[in-house]
Amino acid sequence: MNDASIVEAILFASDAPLTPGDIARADETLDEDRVEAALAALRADYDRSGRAFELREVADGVQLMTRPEFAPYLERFDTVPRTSRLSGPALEALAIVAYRQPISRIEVEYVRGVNSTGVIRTLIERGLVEGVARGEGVGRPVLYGTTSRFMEHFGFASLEDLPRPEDLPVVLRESETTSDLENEEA
Amino acid sequence: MNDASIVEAILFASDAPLTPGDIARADETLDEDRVEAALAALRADYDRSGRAFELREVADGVQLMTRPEFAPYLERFDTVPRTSRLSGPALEALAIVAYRQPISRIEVEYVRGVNSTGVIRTLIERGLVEGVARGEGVGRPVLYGTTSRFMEHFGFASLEDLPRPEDLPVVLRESETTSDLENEEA
Amino acid sequence: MTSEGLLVVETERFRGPLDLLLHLIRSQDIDIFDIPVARITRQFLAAIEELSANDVDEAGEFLEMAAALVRIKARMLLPGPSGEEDQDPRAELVRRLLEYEQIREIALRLRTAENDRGRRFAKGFVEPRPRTIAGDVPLTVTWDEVMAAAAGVVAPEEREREHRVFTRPVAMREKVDLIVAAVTRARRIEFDRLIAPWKERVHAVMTLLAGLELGRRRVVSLRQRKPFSPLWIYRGSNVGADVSDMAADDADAVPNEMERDS
Repeated sequence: MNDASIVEAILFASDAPLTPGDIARADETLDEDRVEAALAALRADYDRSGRAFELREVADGVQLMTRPEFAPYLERFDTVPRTSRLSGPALEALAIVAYRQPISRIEVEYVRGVNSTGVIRTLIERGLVEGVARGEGVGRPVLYGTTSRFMEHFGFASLEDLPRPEDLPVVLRESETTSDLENEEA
Repeated sequence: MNDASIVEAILFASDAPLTPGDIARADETLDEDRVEAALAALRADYDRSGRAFELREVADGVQLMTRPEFAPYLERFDTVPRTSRLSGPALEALAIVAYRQPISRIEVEYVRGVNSTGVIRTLIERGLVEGVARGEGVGRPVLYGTTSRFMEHFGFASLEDLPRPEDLPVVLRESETTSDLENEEA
Repeated sequence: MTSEGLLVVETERFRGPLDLLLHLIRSQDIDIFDIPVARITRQFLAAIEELSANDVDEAGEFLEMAAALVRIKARMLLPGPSGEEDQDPRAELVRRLLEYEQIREIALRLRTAENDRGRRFAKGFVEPRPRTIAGDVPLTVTWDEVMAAAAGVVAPEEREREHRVFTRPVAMREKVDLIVAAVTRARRIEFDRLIAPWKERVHAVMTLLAGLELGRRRVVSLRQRKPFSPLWIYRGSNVGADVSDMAADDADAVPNEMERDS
């Protein structure tokens, strides 16, 4: 049984991204370097043999996924699970959490200018955002951050894949006004 | 886009077995005969190139599955844990269960202020926490307590041995909020 | 003025007050670092008049922004109280608008990434395998770590209870009448007493807006000794004036002399 076959079996039996470290747990003889080498061999093999799926780097791991050109065939199949798109407000709140994490609900609301209790609840229910810490101040509010499911949802390999603030028209400031804000809300 | 690739994409992404008739609905150019031919081609291809998966006939059609000889790797992959350490949230939940046992999941969540389903599952899987009783109230929730493994690991002879330093938060010393909480949750 | 009057804004289209403000600024090619506050405030107020009464929560958020705009406008008219005020009163609003604009841009890019990801499908069927309990695994957690986590637990009572403030639409008319009645009864009344019966911020906002407009018409005069000291509303010289037009089009009632700040 060669490394590539074992790695392929593990990838094939998983519906979520796996890191090389995860995959190495499948056999004593494997380590991260050997898994990396096997992944490179599989990637080349899938490309050469024209498989309908490919190896994608997602959420700090790798996952088998169909190539995008098959989407028109798959979209019409009831047995093919689809993930639903996020609403505009949910995307907006998620963008704020992604760039300013860890961040409290009140701060998200200040950036958006609107109540965000509902959209944050939706993001938590969908596993895209979670409480990661407690803030300072009255009641030690829950601070939110993004999950690895967040990266999976957008197909990002790592947080580096997020659009960088310096590529955008204006620069996001650091979250230095937190304490002012809490005074204001108190 | 050849027939075999389209059929492979559909089989890969489908969460249930498909008959050749089902698959043929993917494209106007396909019919059952062409799907059968594509399936035969894929089967031969997987055998020749030594893929870790195969096309298998099941009750309701065909499905892609890992070959049986890889089962030991999958099993080992499942049972070897990712880490021997506990995350911060898991440690917090463990402290709450240890000092407030027997305690329901809802109460743990009330004290932590965040959903705790996942961390409690982790603690159960690690053998540190277990269901020890059923509580009062709707649905008679499972009450959790620490296990003998917990006692052994931390070197306690009995629960009386748990240190209760001065600075232990009050909320971990008493468990009088149970009834209030149940009214509130109802 | 006429061209501004033709600016038709459907508030339902906007995600909130910042979105609406950005639209007003960007659609008129206004320099965001030099916002003509009086003109934008007037347009903003005109736009939110259309807010349906069903969206009361949303209305509250738009009203808060309206009050913030009015405050900025007032601070631009008045000289700084003790000379320490050298910052442009618009600075924080500009910063928020730019930040919000950037978030909107990022959200668009996330949408693109989501669409791309939606064209790729992961393995649909994964063979069920028995989950074995990982109980035999060595654990490297120490009791010190557990105690450190215990020390960080916060009693729920200390935490702020999340509560939602319910607002209902508050008519400007109601607040105009309230103020006029109060200064007819007595020579002066403290602003805080006028808003004391209600908890919702929208009442304070509407009372302030009504007070500012009545002040412009000299029905009342507003006095405050220094910033953050109590605000008093005094009977004005025009206290008997007809104010029945105020409920309908307060948006147009913004005084002309305030144009100078633009």
